[in-house]
Amino acid sequence: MAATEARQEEPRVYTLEALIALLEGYLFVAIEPVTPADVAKVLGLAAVEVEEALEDLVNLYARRSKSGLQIMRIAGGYQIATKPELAQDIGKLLAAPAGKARLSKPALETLAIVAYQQPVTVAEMEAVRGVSVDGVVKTLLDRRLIREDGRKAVPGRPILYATTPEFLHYFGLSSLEDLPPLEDIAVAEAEKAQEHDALQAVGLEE
Amino acid sequence: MAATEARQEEPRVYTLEALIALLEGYLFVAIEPVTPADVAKVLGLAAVEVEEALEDLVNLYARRSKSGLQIMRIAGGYQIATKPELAQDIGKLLAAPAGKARLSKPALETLAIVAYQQPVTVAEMEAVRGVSVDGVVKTLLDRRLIREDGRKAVPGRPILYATTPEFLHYFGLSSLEDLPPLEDIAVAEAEKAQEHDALQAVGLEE
Amino acid sequence: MPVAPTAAPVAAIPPLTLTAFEGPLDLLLHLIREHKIDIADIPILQVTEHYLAHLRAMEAMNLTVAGEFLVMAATLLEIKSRLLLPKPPKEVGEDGEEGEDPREELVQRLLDYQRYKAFVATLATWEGDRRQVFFRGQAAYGDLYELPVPYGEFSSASLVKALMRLLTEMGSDGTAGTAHVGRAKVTLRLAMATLWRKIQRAGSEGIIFDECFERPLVRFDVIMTFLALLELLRQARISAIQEEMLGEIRLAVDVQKAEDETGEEDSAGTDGDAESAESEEEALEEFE
Repeated sequence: MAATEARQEEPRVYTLEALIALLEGYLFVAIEPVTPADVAKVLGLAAVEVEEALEDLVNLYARRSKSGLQIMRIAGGYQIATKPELAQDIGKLLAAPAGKARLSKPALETLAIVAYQQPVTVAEMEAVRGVSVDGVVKTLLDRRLIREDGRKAVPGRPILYATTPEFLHYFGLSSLEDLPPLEDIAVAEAEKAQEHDALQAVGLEE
Repeated sequence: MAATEARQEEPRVYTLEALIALLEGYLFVAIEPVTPADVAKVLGLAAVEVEEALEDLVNLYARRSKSGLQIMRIAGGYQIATKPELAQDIGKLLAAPAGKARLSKPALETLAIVAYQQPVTVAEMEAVRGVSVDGVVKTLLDRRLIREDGRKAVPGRPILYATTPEFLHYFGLSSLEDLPPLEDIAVAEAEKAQEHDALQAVGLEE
Repeated sequence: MPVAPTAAPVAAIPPLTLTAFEGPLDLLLHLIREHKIDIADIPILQVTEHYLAHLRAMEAMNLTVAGEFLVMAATLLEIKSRLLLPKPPKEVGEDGEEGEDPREELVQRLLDYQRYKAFVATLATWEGDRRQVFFRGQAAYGDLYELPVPYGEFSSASLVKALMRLLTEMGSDGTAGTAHVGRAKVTLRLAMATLWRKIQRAGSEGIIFDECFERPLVRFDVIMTFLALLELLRQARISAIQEEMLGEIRLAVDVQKAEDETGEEDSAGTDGDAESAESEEEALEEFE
């Protein structure tokens, strides 16, 4: 009963300073990205107000050049993370080397197609890749990088797939809008790919 | 092979500044309290050196009066934690429907029994709760809040369970001795909780 | 295109290139780059020869050539033959287009694929960068990174975990797995019917996961019941709910889906048409 009473109490007034401290504490304990909207709802504040405070916090952390922590805008929210330059040492301390178990090339190719064409069916993915994607789709589903997103209104009603918040998080993106226009990449990477191909031909790169 | 080579490399030299940043990052990602000895061993440093850096970090955080975080000495190590004055607001944020992994009521009840009666068998837990605890015990094991602790020398040799260091951490305890005496609780809550009476009854038998 | 069908001998192909291709399009793109070919104007004869030479080399090394590579070979040969045919003066009746280039569709596919392939490099870079930072609690997640299950959302992983749990439970019981000689065999259909009835009887509250399984636990029966559970979930007859991360998984009749469905209201699972009965037998055999 006490819990429901608590919800009915007047929204408290927070100074910017107090709000920032609270957000810092919450970012720390929440083990997932924190969205301004969620915080605003619980505290009875406007989402912009919370967002501004979070941006202040981002800047505050950015100014602490000697700190080991940063605040990232990721997967639609904010999250505290360690700085990249600590990666190797922290990996060692956690006994979890950074960079292992990365996604395979087929998985990345398929994910690229889903990212740009979502929602998309297996047949559509296969049309682009020219090979079966069944196994890869299952792996991506297991790793929660894609999810089912309804069915396409065509004969057979095939399942549609879309990317997840985990996808954004996995690649350190804030939202799908961070994806560059596909055409730009093709041009920029054309030369690189040629180089890569040359290496591949000699077997220097897998 | 690369991994084993890495282990053999010369211990790196850290400036105090770099060490403090690294410790801050590690304290942040490590769920458990960080002990100077463990860090020192991995990094190839002297434990005192690490301890001094950790103390510097404690002071650095203590000077940031506006921050929502502090560094605590807990369970023989160091740990970042939110400041106590934020507890209520953070509790509210964490309890919001959007979050998170809270313990279910049956899980908490069972955990309480284990905490006070350890080592304890499933049959003994069930005697207290009056219902099957199989599922709950499994989830508590999965969550690493309890662990198997040998077998009881009675027919059938049932498995005994005890709490883990994660349990202490989850409840902010430094050691099992920090658990409030069962009798005090029982007296204070005598009218309220019948289950507590049962708990006490079994607790007194031991 | 004055090239003879039996074109000039193709240069020997370095064997190291063979396993590196993700599929026929990848191989084609490689050939196009290797021979500095304009993708918009592919000399089909030449490319087809190179392509087939690669496939032959793969076969020579006793590598299985995946079906997709053969399909592409057929496509290339078809385009080649269409190019060799004298063009009809005008395509009759077909969208009024002038005799279209038979290579057009292939070129479009190659361009599309090339774009995504290029993006893979970007994704890999992002993946690497992101792995340079650590989040709180990440050590506990391990490599299979997973955001916390949203409130009330069911995770299939937890269902599997629950099964593993039950199988482990049986493993710790000496009688498990060996005591089913002479027992009546449970078919998937029977398991579905039993489970369906049990869940229906429980009403809107449903039953918890552990209650699906009859004690004492026998490995075969557990697997059958679990398969039945998955099948009922797949058919959307029931739904699985987990309200808290540590909470029990509850299984209940899926009211919404049941309303959506027309016909077949009662005792579903005991009937079922011949086709599904067949696949059930197959499923059964797999576990014998």
